Amino acid sequence: MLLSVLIFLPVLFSVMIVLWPQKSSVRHLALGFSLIEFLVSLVLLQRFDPSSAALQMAEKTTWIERFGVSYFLGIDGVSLMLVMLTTFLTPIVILASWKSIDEKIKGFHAALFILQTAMLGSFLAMDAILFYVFWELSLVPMYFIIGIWGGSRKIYATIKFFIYTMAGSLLMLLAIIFMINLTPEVTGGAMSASLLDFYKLKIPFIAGDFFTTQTLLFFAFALAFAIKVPMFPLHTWLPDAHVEAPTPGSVILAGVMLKMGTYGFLRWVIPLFPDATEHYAWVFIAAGIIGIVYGALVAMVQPDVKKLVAYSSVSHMGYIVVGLFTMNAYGLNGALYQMLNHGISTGALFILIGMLYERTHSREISKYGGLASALPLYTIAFIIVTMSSIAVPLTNGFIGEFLILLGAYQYAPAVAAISVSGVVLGAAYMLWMVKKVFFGPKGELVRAHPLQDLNIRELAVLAPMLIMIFWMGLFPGHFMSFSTTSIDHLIKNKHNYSLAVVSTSMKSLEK
Amino acid sequence: MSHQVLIAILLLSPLVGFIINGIRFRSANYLLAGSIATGAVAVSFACAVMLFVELLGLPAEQRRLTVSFFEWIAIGNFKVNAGFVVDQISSIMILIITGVGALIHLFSIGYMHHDKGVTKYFSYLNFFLFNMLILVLGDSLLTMFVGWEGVGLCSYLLIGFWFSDSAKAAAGMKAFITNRIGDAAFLIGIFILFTTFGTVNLHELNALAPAALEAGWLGTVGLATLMLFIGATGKSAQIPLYVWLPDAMAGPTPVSALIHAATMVTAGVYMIVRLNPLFVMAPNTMMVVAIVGAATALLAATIGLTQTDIKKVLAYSTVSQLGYMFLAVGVGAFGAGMFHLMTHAFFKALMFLGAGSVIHAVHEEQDIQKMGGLKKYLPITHLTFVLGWLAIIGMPPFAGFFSKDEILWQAYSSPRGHMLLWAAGVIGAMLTAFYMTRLLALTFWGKSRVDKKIHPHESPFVMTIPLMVLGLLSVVGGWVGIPHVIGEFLGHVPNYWESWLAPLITKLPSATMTAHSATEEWILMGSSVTLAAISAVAAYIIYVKKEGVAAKIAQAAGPVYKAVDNKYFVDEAYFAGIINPLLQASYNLWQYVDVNVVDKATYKITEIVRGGGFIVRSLQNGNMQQYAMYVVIGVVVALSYMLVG
Amino acid sequence: MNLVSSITSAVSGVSVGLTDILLVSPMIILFLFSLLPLTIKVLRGNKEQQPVATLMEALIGLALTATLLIIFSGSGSSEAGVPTAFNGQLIFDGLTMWMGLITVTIGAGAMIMMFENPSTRGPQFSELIFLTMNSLLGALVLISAVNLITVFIGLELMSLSLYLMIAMSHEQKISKEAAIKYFVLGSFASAIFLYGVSFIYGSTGTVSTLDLMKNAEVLLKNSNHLFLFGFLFVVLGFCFKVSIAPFHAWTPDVYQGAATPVTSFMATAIKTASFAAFLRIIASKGLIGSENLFSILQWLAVITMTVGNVAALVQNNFKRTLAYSSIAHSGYVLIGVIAVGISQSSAFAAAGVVFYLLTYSLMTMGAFAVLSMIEKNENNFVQIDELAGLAKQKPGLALCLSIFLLSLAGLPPALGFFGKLYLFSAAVNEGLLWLVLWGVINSVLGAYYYLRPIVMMYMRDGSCNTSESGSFATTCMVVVSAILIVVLGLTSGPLFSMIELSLG
Amino acid sequence: MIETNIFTEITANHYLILSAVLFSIGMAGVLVRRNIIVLFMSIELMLNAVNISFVTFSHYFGKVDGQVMVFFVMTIAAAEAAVGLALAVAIFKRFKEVNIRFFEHLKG
Amino acid sequence: MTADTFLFWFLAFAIIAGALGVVLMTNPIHSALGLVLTMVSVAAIFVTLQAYFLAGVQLIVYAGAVMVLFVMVLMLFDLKNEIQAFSRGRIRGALKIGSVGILSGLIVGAFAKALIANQALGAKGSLASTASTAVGAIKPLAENLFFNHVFSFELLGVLLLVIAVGTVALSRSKGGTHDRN
Repeated sequence: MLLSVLIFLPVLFSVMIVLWPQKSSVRHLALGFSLIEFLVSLVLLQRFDPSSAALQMAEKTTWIERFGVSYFLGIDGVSLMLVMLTTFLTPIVILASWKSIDEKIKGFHAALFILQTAMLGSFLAMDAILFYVFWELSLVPMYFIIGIWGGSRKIYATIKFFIYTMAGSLLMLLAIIFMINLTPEVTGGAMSASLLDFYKLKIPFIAGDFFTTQTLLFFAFALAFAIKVPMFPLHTWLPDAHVEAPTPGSVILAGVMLKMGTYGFLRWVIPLFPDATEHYAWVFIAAGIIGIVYGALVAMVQPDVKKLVAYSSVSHMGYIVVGLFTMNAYGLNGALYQMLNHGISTGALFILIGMLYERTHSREISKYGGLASALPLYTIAFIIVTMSSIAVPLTNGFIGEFLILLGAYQYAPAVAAISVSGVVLGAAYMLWMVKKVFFGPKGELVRAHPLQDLNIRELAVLAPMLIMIFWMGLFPGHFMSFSTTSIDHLIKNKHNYSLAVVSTSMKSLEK
Repeated sequence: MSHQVLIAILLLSPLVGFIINGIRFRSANYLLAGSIATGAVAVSFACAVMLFVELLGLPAEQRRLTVSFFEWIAIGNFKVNAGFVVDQISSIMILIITGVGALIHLFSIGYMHHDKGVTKYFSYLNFFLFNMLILVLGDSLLTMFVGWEGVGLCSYLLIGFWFSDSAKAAAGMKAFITNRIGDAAFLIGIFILFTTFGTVNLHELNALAPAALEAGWLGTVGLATLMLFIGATGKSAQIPLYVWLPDAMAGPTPVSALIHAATMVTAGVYMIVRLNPLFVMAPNTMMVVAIVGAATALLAATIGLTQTDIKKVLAYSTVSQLGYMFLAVGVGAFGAGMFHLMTHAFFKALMFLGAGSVIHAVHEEQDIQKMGGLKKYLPITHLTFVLGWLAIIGMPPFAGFFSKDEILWQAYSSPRGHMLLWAAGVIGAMLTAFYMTRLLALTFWGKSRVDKKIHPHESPFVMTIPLMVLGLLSVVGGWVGIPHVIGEFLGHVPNYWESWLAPLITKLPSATMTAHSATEEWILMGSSVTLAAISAVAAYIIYVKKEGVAAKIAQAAGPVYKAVDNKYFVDEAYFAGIINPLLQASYNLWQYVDVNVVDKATYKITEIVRGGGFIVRSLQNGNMQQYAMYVVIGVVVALSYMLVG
Repeated sequence: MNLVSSITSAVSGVSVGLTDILLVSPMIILFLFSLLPLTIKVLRGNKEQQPVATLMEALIGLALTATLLIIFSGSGSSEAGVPTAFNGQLIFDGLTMWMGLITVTIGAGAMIMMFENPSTRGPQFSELIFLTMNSLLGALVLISAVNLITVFIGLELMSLSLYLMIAMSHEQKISKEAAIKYFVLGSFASAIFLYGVSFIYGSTGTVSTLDLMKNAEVLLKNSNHLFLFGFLFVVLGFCFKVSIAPFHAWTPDVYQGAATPVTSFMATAIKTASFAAFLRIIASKGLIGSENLFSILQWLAVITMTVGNVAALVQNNFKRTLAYSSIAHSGYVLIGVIAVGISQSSAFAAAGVVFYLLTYSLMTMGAFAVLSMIEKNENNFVQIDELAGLAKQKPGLALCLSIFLLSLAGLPPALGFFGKLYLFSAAVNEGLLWLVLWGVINSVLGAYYYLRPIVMMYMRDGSCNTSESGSFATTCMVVVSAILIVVLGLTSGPLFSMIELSLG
Repeated sequence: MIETNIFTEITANHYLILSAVLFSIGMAGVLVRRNIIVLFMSIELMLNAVNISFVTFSHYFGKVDGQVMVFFVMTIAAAEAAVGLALAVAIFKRFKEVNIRFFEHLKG
Repeated sequence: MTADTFLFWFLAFAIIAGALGVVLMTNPIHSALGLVLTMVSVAAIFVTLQAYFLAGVQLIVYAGAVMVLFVMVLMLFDLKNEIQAFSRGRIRGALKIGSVGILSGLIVGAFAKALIANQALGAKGSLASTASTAVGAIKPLAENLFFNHVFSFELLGVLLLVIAVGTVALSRSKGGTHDRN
């Protein structure tokens, strides 16, 4: 029940927010709700058994019998941390949007909660169709968030975002349908959309022949996830979406939604199509590497802070993809960890940029300068987050990046050698931006606006992020211990993957 | 107190100082901030001394105190603890760092008292020390890397301390990014070592180091060490990554003394000494190290000849001296390298602080052409500066003499040494003597060229005390490592330094150990000292006695002078050859790949689809006969397909 | 004497039993109730009664029809066999029941819209309702007929009523033009259809689908061209009715010209009924051997989806966009119909088609209903740009329209997604992967133009509002449809199983 | 296969081909004539062609249901004519035209 | 050449001629006259096929009622020779005529092939020899109509009612709420 509560509580919240009579207290209400949701997720964390690779707290109810579609939720080490990330970021986002979102507040918070449901659902769904439902559902609120509360080119950006993502995921739908039609051979007659039954499928694979079932299915899934991640060269929706999205949208988009793509690789692509994954890993690693270098290079010449961070996301997500497809313990653990890191540090960057935008209404780098003397606290926060983003040790970013690079080195030294250039380029574009924005003589915007340093609310927004940056950098074990068992299990059984099911309250759970 | 607690206090004390000062960063109370920071470092120094004493009390093989606070990363076989080790090498390092650090902190109280950001300054400084201590104490490559990057970060912050000046902020950025290039290679080195040996623990790595020399041009260990060395070139400002260090002089002068002379920049040397069993097995890497070191020593020294900024001269001198250290470790003289590291820390810190004192006195003027004749205004500074000068040009019995001489001798006599390396070292020494004398002469001696409005004055005690202490150290610092020949001569004075480090230094496994006689050593020693002295005297004549000669020489040298004066146009070459093309390429990538290819492709698809839409619309022309025609054509095609298909 | 005997013999020969009457009772009721408002009008001396009363009478009639349909149809899953009436001219199986229910329900929705739309309300409302109900009667016949000539008569009853309904719009010119276009092309297609029927008759000697399918396999194997052509003509005749490209060309023009409620009626109820008859022909197992026929249909499906979506992409007239969208959806349904045709056990695919038609009808009806509320007067053609600002003026309505459009785009968890899921599953099950792939690609195109109105409503400033005249009933209908789309979406499993069971 | 003289031996084929020709002429009429009334006439031609083929088949099989169909077709044809002409009248009232080139407002 | 043969050829000629007249005459009245010729000839063709009842109906319904309707409407519109009787566009025209031609070719081919290939169905080539007496009689027709197709027959009644109501409503519709205001 806990997982269902976790997923559907936000729906209830969003309904309540819409029905709430008082407009002035909607924000407080939403913040309270999101904190409640976070508390629920803490209960989940407490009940989770990190020593087991099994699917825990599973719930399964038949939904569409004819297709074997069930309402099947479960959590394991792979999804737990992403769930936590989602619930962690939401209150922060609400608090961060306190001032910046000043119209249609109800609608905004309702959309945010629906989005939360969709994201949690995608992380927890263990049924292909259920997963797809949540996956696609997540597009809608984000579409509105960008489209309604976004910047000047919001419509272009939001449609691009929507169409790109949908184009990818529809192919995945086709693949899912195809796989459902394959399942009778392992279930003994009935169709099933359960991921566990999918895992049992032995899908034929012939190395070198592109038109074999497994390869095609692999690419159908992978395309959907690759667009979401987004991997080079499917990334162009991201800068536009980020630039136009309002701060909370950017944070959630970068923080959680991109992770849905990488999570998809981890949960679906790698275990379902092990042969194809192995055989075509180089394609994705190559794309990942190109993403790392390309994202960094392009970030270097961006005139807009937000676009710069967006391209840095492309670069960072490239690392994650490389880590995933190295298929060794370091790469996978690092990738999973980097998902969290990126969620926090890029999220924090977007929040910071949002705060700046609230003050000056511009994101053009060249118009800033000397901000450090005007906003010292802000500058400190920004630099800490920058350090996390460029993976300075003792911040979270380092752990993930290091492990990924280590994994990449073990996959092929050349991969690590090229990827490591991201370390340099990352520092280059971030520090270049920091220098232009914060240092030097005061720029025209800084002179033109009487700037207030961070207030209590903003400090409250940033503090958890900053704490997490150091906590995760100093004690990665506290976080990784939840996922290592699951990832070891995946690596050990990658050609024969299956998940045991541990259920707290289930009677009807088969196997 | 057990050593665990001592190490903890040693590490945490600067961190606490950092946090306290960091929280109250807005305060302008320089005395409080300075006291907190200096006190924190003093505590650390006390711990360092106690640890050193504890080590002394142990038998030579057991001089290794370890502590592990917690497990940091543990994934698969990759296990790294927050573990620290105090042994012969690191104990010396922590003594230098905390000792010199404490003095520089003290000096800063005076130097920075007028600055509004003084609290922030001290917090950075403490934070730097914390990271530096992690670097030297870390028991694995990864913990070392933490400090390695951490000091880079602090360096970045402190160079850009006066960030309102764009050039200074840019200097910080340049330092960080250049360092990052090295760090990236360092990471690769770590990966190679881990993949080969399955550990990143320094102790274990050294124990696992292959017993035989690596065959072939560049083996695994060779590659790994080479990568680590590239990391070191970044941190320790060697060719080709030395360019950041002169720019780093944008930071406050004590920072230059602490970070860019005494401690951080020597980290590369320290790292190589730490991993000497591995480096020894990779002769080719060693050769590269030695050549790079020698070349850097020469190159930087020549540039130093023409610089007019007091700090820039010192900076190039630092680069040059670091070159000596790498020359030393490159020829296998790890002890000598460490030795020079220490003495250099003393005299270079001294000279930087002295320079700071001068700058302070002449109201932030750094151009030596606008100084001169300061001797009478700044007697203490002058005196201590002279001590430093004597040390750096290698006059016996000052500290620099012993360490530099050891290096030159090893460069000549070591199995991995070479006549040319020695020659480079000696020429470097001559050049050093020349430009250092020039610096001294133009600053303190001769006629005053100081602006009339400025009335130079001696610095307060808080600044001169560190100068005096360091001056003393510059004199006596070298006496712990008196070469055997001199030791014999003086009556069995042992080389404490060598014996202290011996357990951790791997002997060069060389069959062709040529015997060198003591006479040979005496001759070489004498010649290098003589040459340096002549060079110094020449400089004295040119810059004090015969003013105007310098200009004539410069004119005569023409393009050579111009090249040297412009630092061989290295920065410009980097900009023209790497940075600008990269930026241009990035811009083109963005414009061509993103905008013109990927997005265009997307638009093209949209265009095609929309074009299809317009075609369909034009077919839908409203004429019902047209529609009927479609029906008929559809029927005909379908029927035909039915027949033939 | 002679006369009497002949009559009795005729009566005994007719053998019209009570069962027959009961089975067709929904149709009878429908017809009788269609007469009610008209009779009242005549009795009142040619004065319109209150439109509400007319509407109520019609709705009661439809409700009764639906009830009777549920009671008497589809009970044939027992061993007694599928109930047929009138010497096997009509069949009342699960397909009849479900398609009939969809048609009747959606027809009711269309009537509610007619009640309030400016181009249909007012005088002659009772005649319009009369025509609508008889069109529905024709649709019911079409759905249940298994004799090609009965099919034809049902088709004509349905279509002729429709031509008149279109022409009766208060709009002056455009609607007349639409009617005449539809009429000419419809009759043209009818003639082709009929010619096909005659071919079939000529090659098999019967026009009863049940009978002719027994011979179909042999005829196909011998590739009897007369039969093939005849069959193709019949199939293409249906393709015309359900607007499969290239027989779709009438659709956008007629949909645009007709009054919005009538358009929605055409796009949903009529299309559903036509597809039902189409399905019935295709589903008779006789055609499995005809690969050419199915490859033709596959190509048609591809062309239809593409043409519909691509043309909708560049449209700015909202109604026309919906018309093209309806063409595209016909293409999707055709995929399912093909799956039914080539499948050995067609219930699964057929259920997919039925379910899809249900979802499609609900969504399209909803979208048209919102459009109908926005129309200011009978001459108003709403452009997509004009929707700007609707979300501000009428947030609920905008939300409902968004739900309809997102559902049309196939976004979960709305009903449209599940419709597509079932349909595509059935097709994948039959190995029609490339066709589904094409459908999927087209869904992306579709998403683009379905999003445009949403963009306008929510993200652009404007002053779009509903017309001032009352629109309570339509509002109710819109809300109910929206709720159904969400709720049925989440509970579609049992519904689908129920449909499949009753078709099996 | 019996060798026959196609001019003297009138077979079902003759009738069917006649119907085909008539049908085609009607179809061509629909495609090319612009007068709406003539368009309707052309449709009537098509329906007549259908009738001929039905009757021929009916005769050919010796069964009457073909003729029943013709009966239905005729009735519906008449009904169609009625509706068509009513529509024609309606449209003539508004457009004052019966040439279909004036009915091209709906397009695109 | 027997009388039957001659009659067929004569009627066929009349039918085609009438049809061509409908399509080719630019004056609608001439077209209508062509249509009359065709309809009457078709009625006669029915006679040769022994469908006497249908021949009668054809005459009454088509040649009588429908034609009168057509002519009445034509008179109502008061149409003269038309200027643009045929659709424009050479390519389009060629396409139209071409596709219709191919279609008729296909259909004729199908007829030719099917009837020859399907001897097995028990049919013979000659009409005269297969003429069944039952086909011509009205009783079996009526029985078939009222036994098997009674539902369709009733439905036709509904259809005619709908047509009647609908056309009346259409002709009475004023059209346009704006008109009334």
